[in-house]
Amino acid sequence: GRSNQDDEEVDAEGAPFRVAIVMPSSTTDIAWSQSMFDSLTAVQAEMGGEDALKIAYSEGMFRVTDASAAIRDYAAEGYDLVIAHGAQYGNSVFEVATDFTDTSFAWGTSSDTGADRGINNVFAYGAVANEGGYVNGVVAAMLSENDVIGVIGPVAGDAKLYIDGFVRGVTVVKPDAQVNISYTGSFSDTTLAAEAAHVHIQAGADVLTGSAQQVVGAIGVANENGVAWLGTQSDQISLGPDVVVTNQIYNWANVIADMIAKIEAGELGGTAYRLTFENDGLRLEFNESIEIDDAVKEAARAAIEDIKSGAVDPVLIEEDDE
Amino acid sequence: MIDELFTISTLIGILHSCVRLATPYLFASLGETFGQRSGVLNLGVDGIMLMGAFFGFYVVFEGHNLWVGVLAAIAIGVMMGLLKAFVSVTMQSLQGISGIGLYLFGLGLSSLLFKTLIGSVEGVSGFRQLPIPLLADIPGIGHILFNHNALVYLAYLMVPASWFVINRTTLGLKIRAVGHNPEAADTLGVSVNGVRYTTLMIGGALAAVAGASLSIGLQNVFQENMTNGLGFIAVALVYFGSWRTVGVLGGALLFSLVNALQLWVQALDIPVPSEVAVMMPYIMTIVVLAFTARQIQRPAALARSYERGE
Amino acid sequence: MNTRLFLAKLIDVLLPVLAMVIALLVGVLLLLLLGTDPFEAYSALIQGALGNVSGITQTLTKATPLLLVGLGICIAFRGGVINIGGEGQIVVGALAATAFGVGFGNLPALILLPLTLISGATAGLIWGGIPGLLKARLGVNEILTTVMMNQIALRLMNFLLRGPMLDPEHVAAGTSIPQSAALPESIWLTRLVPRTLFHSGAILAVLLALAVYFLLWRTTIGYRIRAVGLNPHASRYAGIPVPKYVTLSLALSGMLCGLAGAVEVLGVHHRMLEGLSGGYGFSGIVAALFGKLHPLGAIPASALFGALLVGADKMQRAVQVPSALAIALQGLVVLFVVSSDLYVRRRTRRRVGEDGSDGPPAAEGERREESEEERDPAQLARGEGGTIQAG
Amino acid sequence: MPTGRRRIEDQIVYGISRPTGGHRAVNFRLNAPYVQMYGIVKRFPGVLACDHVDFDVRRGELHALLGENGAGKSTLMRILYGLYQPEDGRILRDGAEVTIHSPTDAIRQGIGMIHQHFMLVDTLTVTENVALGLKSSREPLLDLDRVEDGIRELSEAYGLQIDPRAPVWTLSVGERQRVEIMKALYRGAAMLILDEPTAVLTPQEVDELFVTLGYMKENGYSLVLISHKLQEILAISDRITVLREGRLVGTVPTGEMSRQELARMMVGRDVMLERTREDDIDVGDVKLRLNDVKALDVTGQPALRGVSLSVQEGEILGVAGISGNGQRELAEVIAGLRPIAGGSVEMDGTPISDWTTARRTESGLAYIPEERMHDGIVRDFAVSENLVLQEHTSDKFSNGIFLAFDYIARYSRQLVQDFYIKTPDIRTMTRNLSGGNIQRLILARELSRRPKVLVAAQPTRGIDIGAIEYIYQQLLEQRDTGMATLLISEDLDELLALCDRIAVIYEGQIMDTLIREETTAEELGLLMAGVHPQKQ
Ligand SMILES: Nc1ncnc2c1ncn2[C@@H]1O[C@H](COP(=O)(O)OP(=O)(O)OP(=O)(O)O)[C@@H](O)[C@H]1O
Ligand SMILES: Nc1ncnc2c1ncn2[C@@H]1O[C@H](COP(=O)(O)OP(=O)(O)OP(=O)(O)O)[C@@H](O)[C@H]1O
Ligand SMILES: [Mg+2]
Ligand SMILES: [Mg+2]
Repeated sequence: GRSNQDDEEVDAEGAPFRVAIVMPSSTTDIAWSQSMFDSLTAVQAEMGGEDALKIAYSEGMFRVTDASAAIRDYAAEGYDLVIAHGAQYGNSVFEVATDFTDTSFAWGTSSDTGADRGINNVFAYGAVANEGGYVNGVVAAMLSENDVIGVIGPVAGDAKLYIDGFVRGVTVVKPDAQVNISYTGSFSDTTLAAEAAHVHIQAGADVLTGSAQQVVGAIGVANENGVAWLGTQSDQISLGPDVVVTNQIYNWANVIADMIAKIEAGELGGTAYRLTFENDGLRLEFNESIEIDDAVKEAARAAIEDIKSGAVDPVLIEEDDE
Repeated sequence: MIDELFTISTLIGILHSCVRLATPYLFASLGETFGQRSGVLNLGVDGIMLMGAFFGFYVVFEGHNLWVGVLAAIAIGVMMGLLKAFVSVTMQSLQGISGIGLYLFGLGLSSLLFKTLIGSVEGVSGFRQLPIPLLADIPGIGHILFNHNALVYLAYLMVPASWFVINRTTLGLKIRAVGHNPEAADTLGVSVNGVRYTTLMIGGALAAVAGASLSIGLQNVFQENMTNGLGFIAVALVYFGSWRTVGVLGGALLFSLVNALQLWVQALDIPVPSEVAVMMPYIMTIVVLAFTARQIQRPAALARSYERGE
Repeated sequence: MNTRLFLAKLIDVLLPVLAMVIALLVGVLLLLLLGTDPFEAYSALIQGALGNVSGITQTLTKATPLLLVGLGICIAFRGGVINIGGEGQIVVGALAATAFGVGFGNLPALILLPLTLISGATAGLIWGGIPGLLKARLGVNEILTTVMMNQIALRLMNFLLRGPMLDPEHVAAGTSIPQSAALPESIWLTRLVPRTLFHSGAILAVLLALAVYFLLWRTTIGYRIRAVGLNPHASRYAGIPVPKYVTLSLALSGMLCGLAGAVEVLGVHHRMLEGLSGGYGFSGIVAALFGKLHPLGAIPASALFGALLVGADKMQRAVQVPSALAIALQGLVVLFVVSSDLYVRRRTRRRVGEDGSDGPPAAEGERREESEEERDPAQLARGEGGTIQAG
Repeated sequence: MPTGRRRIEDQIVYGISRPTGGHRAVNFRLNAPYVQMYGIVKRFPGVLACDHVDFDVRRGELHALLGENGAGKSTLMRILYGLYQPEDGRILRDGAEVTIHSPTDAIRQGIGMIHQHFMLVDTLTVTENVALGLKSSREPLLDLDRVEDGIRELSEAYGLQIDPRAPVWTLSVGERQRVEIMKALYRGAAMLILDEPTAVLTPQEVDELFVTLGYMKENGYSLVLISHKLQEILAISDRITVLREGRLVGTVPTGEMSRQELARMMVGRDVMLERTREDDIDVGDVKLRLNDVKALDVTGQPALRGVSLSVQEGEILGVAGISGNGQRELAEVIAGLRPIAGGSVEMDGTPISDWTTARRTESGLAYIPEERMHDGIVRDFAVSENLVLQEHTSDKFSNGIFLAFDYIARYSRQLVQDFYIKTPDIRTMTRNLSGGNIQRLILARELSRRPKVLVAAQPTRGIDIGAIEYIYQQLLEQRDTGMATLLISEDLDELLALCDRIAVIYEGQIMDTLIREETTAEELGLLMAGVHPQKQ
């Protein structure tokens, strides 16, 4: 429904809506950055291409100074919405937002819109990754035959939500299943991630998951060893056509569309979005090219419903902290 | 828990990981050894690795044979070596810095080509596990040493091969001489720059294969900056091995062993904070060298560009 | 000095710039590969770096850490050692500065600010001093140690920013964003141009450049550092404690890098966060080279290289090319500039005769530097040095 | 030994015919010029190193090249060996014009060169050094075994004793030089250039070398010998060419020359060759005393086995000995550069064994190291900077933190004047000075401090007689003002000319200490060889 409105509005004004995004890694990291970039292009397609929605992006802005310069530039160039797609950009966003009060900004991975500090042109958005983590956990537990599951994280403390949710999901189904978590100490060390996968497999794991762009290496290994992989953030099925069973996908499309709508309605910020199964921000995709036990699919769907209905809450799990 | 670490199967697992992990370091470090023995420091290894990783991957991605991929990597590696040679031998530039330039160039270009030619992270089926008949069945050792993919074996074959070239061939003699006293070599009609061009091309080729060993050997995927600075470690390992092929082997194995160990420690969730675990390989390398460092025979002319008296 | 020599030296100074231009021309090939209009791209590059206030301030903001690191690199080179550890030293410097600034936030700014800077510098000094000691005492090669110490520093940061130093507010808010609490506003370095990041750290950096120049060419310590860098043996015979000065040059080098980290925190981010450095350690080496490894040369050099980095980013935005292009271009520029050095050396050598016999004493350093170019490789080599017998 | 002879013949055929590739018999016409150089010009920044120099070498001739430091000897020969390209001039071999662009060309023309600073890769073995750059008989593999055989033959034929398998860094200077000669012979050179070969040799080694050169001459080799030692040149050369400041002074048959005449040709004025010294100086109290000093060498082997000696105020104590018998260690222990393994060193009666080098220097110890290019100066420092290398922290030259530039400049100009250091300017890079001048620089630095004790190791090695005369003069003057000097040298004439007493060191021990007037070169020679004259 929303898209039609947008179309009308666009038609009404003619000039395309201009979005700029600044992201830490590459548009093709098959993780955090790519998930947003793909969503943007999806929205663009839905709205009717270039002349409805103009997208400008700066990738590889891992250096915050550069990102902050980019954000400021985009604002100065009069973009309607400037998306700072990284936690570390917080400072910069608010600093620029106070200088460009009639430009709208969005800050990734946070619920802080600065409203309490009298800033009202900043949106905030984040993913409740532990929901998908939980479901993937359930799936993992059901797939695992020798009840050993391996998790490959980037840096301890990062991807915490996803991993905590995952562990939760596993333990709900198989309380005594063993979840081995190992961190590579980096976001992009594909080599170590790959070896971590090997190690997990040799340590008996028959289901693997992991996060950050480094996992490409691990998926390759899972693929070679025919061990199930559960993806997250962005679509990883293409990497492991035979082993990626499920994939939690961040679908920012609605968030973006909604922000656009609000902005055009003159509301420049203040909302904090959270991707959930509930609002279709999180999606669990099954790999169609391999056939998956219906019981598993069923359990996954059930888990999702439970989460939607609030029957289970995968969020609060401070105690079982590694 | 902790006792699991000392079960036979785990130890075998650790060593198996170690042997495999060492692969890229071996290729790259041996390559760098050639260059440094002839007196050229190349800090650009990581850039060359990335180029090798990409071209190896791209060729395979385009549906060609894996070995064609390796050849492609070698080809690009030789070219990168030539570039480095031109800059630091012919143009006699500061070698430490030209290496950084080469690194940036390789890093950027590989990513650029990746974006334009492929566009998204894709998988290929690379070199598969190739258990060596009979040998692989030896209990323990068999799995540790003889149950890897072809490139892993190749990496280890490169150790004696490099040793042989450096110590048993006329080229090797020239390399050692040029690296230690270019003036002397020159007065005997050895082309100092010629030798250095050669070693840099060899080094480039090996570095590129190191990259390929990741993209079509161990991970079967290409991603921007997938080496993640591995090449710099490789250079460091040459110092660790004090310019001897065997020493380099030792360095690569030590570094990989500690890495494998820390991965296992985590995987078996033995109560060691992962923050500490991930630092261990780097700390250990320094510590071990600090305790073993002796009057090493470094190529006296290392990183010094050569020009005749006038 | 006579005008001919002056012109000659002017050309020497301009050669790197020329090389840079040629590199960018080669870069046109890459742009064509991407199907972008090179002219548009490069005008965006220049516009972005120097076209307007925002561009210029961005350039200078970027130049500040580059200059500080570059100065550190100069000292290391003169001392005959290579410091590839800038990256790690920046990080620990930033961490220490933040920890101190936040921890003692209640001190009066007049005391807190200098102490914060000092703690950053000290951390860098230690992080650089360790490789120094290891080299001087145990003959552990500094390339190896500095490379490793970079990795250790990064992992240390990852740990601290997610644990001990994590911003309490974020912990409360449940959004555990890996960044520290903010430093007290009272010690933020003043922004020289409103609505930009350009801060007074730049002035500090320039002053330090002068200081380093004096250190190296006017003080006994600098004299010793250079002597040890050029000939450890003769230095020993002259009674200079070589190991001490090897350690010192790496430590000082690290100190300046650590300071760079502290200044980034105090001037730009006002807190410690991931992605504070991301490559300044290497870019600084390049900047130092552009400046002919001379502290004063490093000033324009870092500005130039800063402009390149900023302009390249702007180009990415303007013509929408992958960030990789910017990196590749940097690589080309470095390769060309480093090569152009040969001609400077040749020209210099041809002038040796005149050089001996002219120029006011004030030109000492400069003259030295000039003739020193031809042997920086030798220094580098010595930097490689296996071991130096202690005492 | 007839077999030996035969081999030599083979060798010569090989030697002379290979360069041209043809199979000429051994019927070379003695006295026919092998190489001729006409109007050679070579310019270096700031110096005209060779200014239209003519030079020729005949077959079977030993032609000596003589001249002050920086006269252009090395340069002229480096041009002939293809290391430098002349700006002008022609080179003929066997009467035919040739162009020599590189050492390879030179080798092809049958020209070999023994460089003043050896061109050896000391991490490699002797055989490897010889094989380097040669085509192997089984490319791409090495054929070291064959090369080794070749070396053994040649060393037998020419009395060049070397172990082909020894790594070069383990060899003595003399042995290294033999390796250099071996390299040339093995490559079938017909002509050999030796740049100051004797500067670094012990008397015994010099004799051995001359024997070898003798053989080679007999067999029709053309030899060029650069040396600063007139008596040597007069002893073995056939003709002498003298250069001065890049210009040819003249070429003369040796027979007609005396040392005096040669000296005049070289320096352009009369040189006092016989140093007479008034002996009525009153030696004061002991300035430097070594008690049973022990020390190890680099390899950890004992190098000094309990050396005791003392030098008094106003005395020059010579230390004679064949190099490698502990002289280097002796000097370094006194200078504080080598840890002392036993015994004690006293200066002015106070033990200084545990003092730093710096402290010793401050309290009046001066040191002229043997390896001056390596240890004495920073090649890439300006002359002025090198002149204050020890003292830059003293309050004369700095206020502790900042260097006193203008004073250093004035001071340096003064020294350059006083010590006749040939340099365009005090800011010139020291590496651009010739060795003789570098030695003057070091001497200026050390003596101008008016030290109480001077340790001088081989102070005149490789220095032209003009400079030597000057250095002797300086040493004696300082002695007269009360400086205690320890003069380590292998040149017996030098010791006998300068010293009050001479201690002979052999295998890290002092064989005996003799009063100059009461000893002879022969006695010293025996002691240096470890023999006690009276005991036989
Ligand atoms: N490569 C060079 N670059 C610059 N100047 C040089 C070079 N080689 C020689 N010279 C200068 O040329 C002059 C002649 O040097 P050369 O080595 O021929 O003297 P020499 O006769 O060998 O002196 P010595 O007796 O000390 O060996 C000297 O002034 C020297 O400083
Ligand atoms: N690359 C160079 N640049 C400048 N001057 C040089 C260079 N090489 C040699 N020289 C000068 O030419 C002179 C001749 O060189 P050589 O190697 O023969 O030293 P030398 O003067 O003979 O020293 P010594 O007398 O101690 O043997 C050197 O003393 C040095 O001053
Ligand atoms: Mg000479
Ligand atoms: Mg000489």
